[in-house]
Amino acid sequence: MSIAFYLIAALTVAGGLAAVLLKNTVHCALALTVAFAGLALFFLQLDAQFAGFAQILVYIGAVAILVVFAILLTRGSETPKDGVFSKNWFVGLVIAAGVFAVLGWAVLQSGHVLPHETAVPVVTVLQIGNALMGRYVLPLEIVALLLTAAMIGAVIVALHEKESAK
Amino acid sequence: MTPLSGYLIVAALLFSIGLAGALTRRNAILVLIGIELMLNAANLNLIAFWRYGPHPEALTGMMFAIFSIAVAAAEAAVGLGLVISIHRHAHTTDLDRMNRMKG
Amino acid sequence: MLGEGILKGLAETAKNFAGSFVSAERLTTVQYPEQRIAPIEATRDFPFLVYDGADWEAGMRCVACQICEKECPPKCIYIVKSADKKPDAVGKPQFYPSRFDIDISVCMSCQICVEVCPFEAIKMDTEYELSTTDRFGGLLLDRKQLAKSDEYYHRIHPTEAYEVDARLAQGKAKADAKNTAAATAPAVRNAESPARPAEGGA
Amino acid sequence: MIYTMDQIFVLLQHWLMGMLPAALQPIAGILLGVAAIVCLFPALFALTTVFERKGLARIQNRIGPNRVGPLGILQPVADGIKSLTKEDIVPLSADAAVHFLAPLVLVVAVFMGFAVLPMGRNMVLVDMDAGLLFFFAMGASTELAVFMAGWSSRNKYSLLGAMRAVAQMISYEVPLLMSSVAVVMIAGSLSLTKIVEAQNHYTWGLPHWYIFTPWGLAGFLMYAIATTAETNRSPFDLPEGESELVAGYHTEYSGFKFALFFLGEYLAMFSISGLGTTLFLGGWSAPFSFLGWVPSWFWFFSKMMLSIFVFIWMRGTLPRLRQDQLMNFAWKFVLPLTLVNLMVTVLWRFLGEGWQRWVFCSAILVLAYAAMGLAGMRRGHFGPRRYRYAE
Repeated sequence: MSIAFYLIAALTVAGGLAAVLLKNTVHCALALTVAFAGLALFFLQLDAQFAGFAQILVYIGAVAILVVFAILLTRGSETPKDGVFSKNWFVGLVIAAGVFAVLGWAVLQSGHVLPHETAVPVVTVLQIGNALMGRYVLPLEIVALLLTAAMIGAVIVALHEKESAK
Repeated sequence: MTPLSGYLIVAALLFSIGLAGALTRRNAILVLIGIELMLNAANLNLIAFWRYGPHPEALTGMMFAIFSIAVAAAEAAVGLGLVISIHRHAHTTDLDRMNRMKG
Repeated sequence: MLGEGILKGLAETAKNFAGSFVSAERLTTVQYPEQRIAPIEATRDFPFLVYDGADWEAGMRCVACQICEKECPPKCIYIVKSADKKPDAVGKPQFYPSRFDIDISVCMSCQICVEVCPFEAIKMDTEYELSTTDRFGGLLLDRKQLAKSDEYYHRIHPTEAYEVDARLAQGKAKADAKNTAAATAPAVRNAESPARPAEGGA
Repeated sequence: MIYTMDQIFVLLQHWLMGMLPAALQPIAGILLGVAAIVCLFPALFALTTVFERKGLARIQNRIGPNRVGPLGILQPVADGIKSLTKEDIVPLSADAAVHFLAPLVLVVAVFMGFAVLPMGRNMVLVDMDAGLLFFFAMGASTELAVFMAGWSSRNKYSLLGAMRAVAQMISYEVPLLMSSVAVVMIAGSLSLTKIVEAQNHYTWGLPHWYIFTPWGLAGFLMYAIATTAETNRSPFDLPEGESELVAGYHTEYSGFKFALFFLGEYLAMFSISGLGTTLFLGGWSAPFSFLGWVPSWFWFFSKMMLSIFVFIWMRGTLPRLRQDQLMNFAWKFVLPLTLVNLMVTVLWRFLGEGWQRWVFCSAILVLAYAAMGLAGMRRGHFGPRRYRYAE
């Protein structure tokens, strides 16, 4: 548990909290980006360079941008008059707190079986590439198919209705 | 507290924050943001278990995380496409007001 | 072929780039404070007041009729008519502007004042170095700053100035003829009437 | 002697580090490298602005700035003093925090990219195994800064400019990555130092740069197009098209913050030119084997500045595109060609040595280019445009 861990944890949790609590939707999206960046730093701290950079590239470079585009396209940056939280927000909060209690309890209870500091694994991009093209080639193909399907699906869903009616 | 449990606690906290956001916010986009947070918390778990697991050289957890990132990108694209399409149809992104099955 | 136009364009600009180093006549600009291009005859920027003779106050053609003040679209002219009269170029007693200001920060160089002036008193200048350090008073030109001699006008717009001279001479000749006619036959009121059609025809 | 000249900066760093206690040496080494980058590239930026203005002037048969200092070389000093002493205006309705953060995020993200560029033999700040991925991850983060700038200004021109910029950067990021992936496939590494090493061989005194292969040339051209769009340079400078959008996403920025945006734009240009140099032009390797005695950093920087000159040349030549033309060009022309180029790269890898692969690969690329071009021209996407009022 280094100082860096606590700093990154504070940054990530603060970003996550801001992302769900702030009133302005665009601020929420920007806070979400902070949380994503914190997670990328976590990945780097866990010696998963490739995953960390992929996280930045995909989440900050694409997903965050998609979110802000969606917010602006739906005029979501205007704060609604009747509050930003749902009518039954209390139930949601209780469920989330319950989930956290269960998860936290489980982690703390199993503390003694969890491994302590282990040797730093050395993972090169070459190994990841070999794994992707060898053992994980089927999942890779499926993900490729999924992404293509998602792209076509997103285009069709977002196409103007009048055009599709023609 | 072992290093691993620290990461697991943070991941659990993030997951709960995301869940709370997804359950309490009215705006559909913010619900998606909550879901993204939950997915990311799961990724953190995967990477942490890979790092402190018995066989990091097998790359299982890392691969899972990378695939999860790819799937999350697809999910975000389709989810936001749906939100935009619904907004065009119902002129709102407020989930409390989307209470009709019929357009 | 696609991309051909881009290559042609790149070749053209490369030619310009290299050419501007070797041949000075390619350069379209001059080094301003050291080198100046003389303004061409058709240049017009801001109005000035023409005077005849040596004394600007006495020779001022303006009679403070205030037509230009009324016609000016941005209302940058301010005129105060004098209380007394003084003889004009024709010798007829006329009012003169006791104050004539043009705010050249407001002036839009439309030349309408020149077109409406019946006395050929206001003309367009070619002077362009009008920068001052005071943006309020420095750009509000008064009578003295606006007054420029007829010789100056001849120098900057010679062709136009000779036309103006011809018109003025015609007007003066007519006025002289009228004056002499009035002087020779002061008793005969009818003597004026045959002159009328000629005046209208001119 | 040759070795000393080549490694002069590395030796200097080691000498400076040697004066510090051993515990501080690793962090001091990094800090020295960072300081060198943070000083060098803004200085280069200052020089480039005046060279750009002079170059554009020459292209238009003018002389350009020549008043401040000898030949106008001190012009950036005057510009810098002007922008530093200007009033820093924040619009009343702007989102002050985001408005403040946007230029900082942009400049920091752009600076990060330099960390993995090998600027000479042994001259790289961090030799990362996934260096290329890091570079593109940092490049992707700048988009968010642009959005923050445009959105927080609460100005329709800013927002329009930012949306254009983000849409354009996302669209052109795909061909940018695709054309770089071809290099990764041949070099077999994401590490930029390894990519340079892979090109640092000579046959008959000529280098094995990737630009001298069919797929490399095609990849380089598409990389150049994509980088021009990625850095918002003319002819893809719609985000700041001053004829319609005032100044795009930095309309509401003044003084030092505007200077930061300006700096960020040029730094992005440097870093992406440096990456292009590394990927296709052999990085710091000499163009002929007999020129091996010239220091490696000299080659890197001269190649980079040559790329900058081409940027300026294109800016002086080509008119600005329209938004739909820009998007059509990215998705319907550049992207398919990069995909074809990827296939060709695979062929190149597996056809083995010999003249056949040159013929095959070139033929496929030329055919694809001709087919795409002709199809595009027939459908009126490219080619001479006819306007109604001209008929």
